[in-house]
Amino acid sequence: MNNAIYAAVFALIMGGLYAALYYLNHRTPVPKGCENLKEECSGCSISSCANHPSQSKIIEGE
Amino acid sequence: MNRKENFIAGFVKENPVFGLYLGLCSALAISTTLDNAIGMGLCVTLILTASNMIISAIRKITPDEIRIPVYIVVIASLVSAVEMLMAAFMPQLYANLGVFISLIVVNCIILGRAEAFASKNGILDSALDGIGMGLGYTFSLLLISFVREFLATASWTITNPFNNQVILHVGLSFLEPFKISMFSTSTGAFLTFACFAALFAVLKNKPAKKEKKEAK
Amino acid sequence: MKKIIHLTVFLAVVGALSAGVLSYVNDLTAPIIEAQKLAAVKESLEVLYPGANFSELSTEADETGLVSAAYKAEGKGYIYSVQVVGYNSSTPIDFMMSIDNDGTISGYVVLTQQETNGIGSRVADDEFKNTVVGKGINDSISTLSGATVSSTAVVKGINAAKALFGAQAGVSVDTPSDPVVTTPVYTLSDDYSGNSATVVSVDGNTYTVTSTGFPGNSANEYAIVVENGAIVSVTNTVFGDTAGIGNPAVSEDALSSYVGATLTSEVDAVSGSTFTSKSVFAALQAALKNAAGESTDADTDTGASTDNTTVEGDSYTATAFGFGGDVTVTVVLNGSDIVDVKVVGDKETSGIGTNAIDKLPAAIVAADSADVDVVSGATITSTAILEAVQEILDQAQ
Amino acid sequence: MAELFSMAIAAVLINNIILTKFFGMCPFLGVSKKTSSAVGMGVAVIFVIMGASIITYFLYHGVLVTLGIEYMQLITFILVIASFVQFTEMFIKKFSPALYKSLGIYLPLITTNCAVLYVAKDNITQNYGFVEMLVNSFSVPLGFLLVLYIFSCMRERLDTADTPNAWKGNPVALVAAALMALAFSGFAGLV
Repeated sequence: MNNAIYAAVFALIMGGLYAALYYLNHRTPVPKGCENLKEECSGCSISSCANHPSQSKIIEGE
Repeated sequence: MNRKENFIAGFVKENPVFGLYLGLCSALAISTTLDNAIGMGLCVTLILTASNMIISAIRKITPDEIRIPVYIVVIASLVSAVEMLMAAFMPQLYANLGVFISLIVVNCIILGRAEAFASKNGILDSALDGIGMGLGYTFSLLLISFVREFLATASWTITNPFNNQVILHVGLSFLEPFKISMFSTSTGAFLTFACFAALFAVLKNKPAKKEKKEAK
Repeated sequence: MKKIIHLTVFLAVVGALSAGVLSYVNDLTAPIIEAQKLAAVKESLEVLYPGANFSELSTEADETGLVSAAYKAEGKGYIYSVQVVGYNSSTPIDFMMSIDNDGTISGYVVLTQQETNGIGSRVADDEFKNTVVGKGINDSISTLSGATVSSTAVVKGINAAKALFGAQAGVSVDTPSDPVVTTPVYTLSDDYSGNSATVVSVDGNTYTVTSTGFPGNSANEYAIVVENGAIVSVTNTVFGDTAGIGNPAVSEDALSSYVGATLTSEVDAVSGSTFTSKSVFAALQAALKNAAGESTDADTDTGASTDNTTVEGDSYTATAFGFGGDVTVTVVLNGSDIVDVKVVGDKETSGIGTNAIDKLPAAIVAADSADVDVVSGATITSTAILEAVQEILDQAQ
Repeated sequence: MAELFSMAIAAVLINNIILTKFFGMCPFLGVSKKTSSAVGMGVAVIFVIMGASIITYFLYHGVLVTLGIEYMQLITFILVIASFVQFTEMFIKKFSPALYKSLGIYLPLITTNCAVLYVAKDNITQNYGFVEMLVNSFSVPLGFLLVLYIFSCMRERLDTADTPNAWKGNPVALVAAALMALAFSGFAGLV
């Protein structure tokens, strides 16, 4: 049953890495001149995209 | 919003495929036959319902900042599990749908519903939303494949995915010489889809429209 | 900082939980999936080891990538499914072979192949199978002369399976050198009647000779200079064989290697272009014989030196009704081998039926049967010709 | 060499990822309204597919196979793709604002672009060697860029065309896509 333990540990690392990167990325400020990029995105209906209007409030909630 | 309205919205008004253009990859690729459409549709419904329920259940403990990553992990595990179960119990369907099963992970509908609905509503509502949206998706797949399978083969066939027995076969043999095999290719998929999209656009804006333009 | 740890740990835990669930589902479904995979190939496996218990093995140790699946037959041996690309690059040759636990190749079955009919397709015939089955894993397997490309590919596949067997059964296997190509020895005194060599003209000691290479292709023409019963020079003046395949056999290098050859000399064929090489030999032979004052075999047989095609064998004639009238077909048979087909049908529509008269004979010779595609647009004449040929073949048997 | 070349041609023209396999339909319809955004998206996709494919290739053969946990393939791949996108976005935000300005907006969308996951999986299922994997991971998104670009050019023209109301926008664009798929099917005998 080592198998399951390997899998769990591996997923633990991958998941942790992703969460850390995701958070760090969203804390990194957007460079100058790019603040309005999101408004420029005429976009599609994919609401999970970070450019979608419904996503704008996530990080400010700190 | 009452539950019934919510449930029905998935079919026409908020139809994920024709109205919102979500989940198109699989909708176009596997809508060649009714069998594939049913299999894929039910698969998506199952995963959507389950993911909606899980995400709704953990919505209070999920840190807001990493909502999306959590959803992705949950959905990916659900899809992997369903993939393995399908390979074991419905091998023929699994072989037909192939890589599209794994690609349900990135199906915009599932992540979209998790984000837009399940993260804000209770488990029961989320489950109903999942079933409604899933059936709406299935319904769209069925529409496309109904047209495509008939135009390409002049018949409709439905088989039982568990044992490969043909349940229903409707063939109009006198139309056999006139079948258009192009409709089983990607051109046919785009064309059929375009017609339905136009038709749904008409239905959606019905009250606002004076002049009705039936899509062919 | 605390925040980031909290977030990271949360997602890590979600990931680990998912992994746990997946591993459980995997344990549950893996045996079923395995059984299903086996059921799909069981029929083919049963052919090699009837009634054995099979399990699938990994092909990870196969470095060549040719072995697509490996199975163990409990207590009996191993089965390997191999795909190699032979002459036909779009459809690989798909075969299965079994190696007993003691290291003897006990079975060889070709499942699918689309190699050239009668040439590369021989790798699926018993002739080749018999040279494979019964060999130990350290014995080398010879390729088929005349079907070098296809059989070399198959032998490579067999060697890959042998190497994998070595790894899986824990037996040491000699790394086989590349397939042994048994180059057949040709001498200029051999019988090349199939190539229909004809001396077209003689100018001093320069002989212009035509001979066909690959069956169905048009004839090659050579200018050959003979002095004192030996070849002084050979040049290819007209090339009618398959471009890209036959060419090496008539390259300057290849042709210059025949300088000095006499009627008893051994000559080397260019591998991969055996058919064209043989047409060279036939031409050389004809020129040498002519120089020695003999006429070629063929000439004495038909007694018509003006006749462009000279053949050895029995000639049959049959008629069938075409589009405009009778079509007369003359077939020359050498055993069951169709050596030559001639069609006379002057009542057929020019440009339509005549199309079939022009094209079909070569196709029939190449296929060695009347089972060839009709010439589209000239179906009636084609059918008539094929009917006549079939009648002759039936008679001759 | 010739084999790799014909493999690339096949991936770009014959088995085009959008027109024959339908992967990446969301950005195909969503980001094709302007030529500039189509090119930006296409380039971002090439970059992400290359990067993610290389990482997943090594993780699969190095870790998953070694540990015997191939069933973790899907979850690993999606996490790698998502992490890679996050990392890239963070990196170019910090070090190359200019690049961020042109590509940044397309990166988040790529996480849910099935083309990326498909290529990563395809490299494994086709049993590609390292070089073949690189060629495949470059030529597939190149085909994506090509078709996205052509399609965006068509859509810019379609915008000014007089289309019946019901067909305005996506429906007529899909008809254009159908014709494009038909045209591309002519490449079928090329390799």
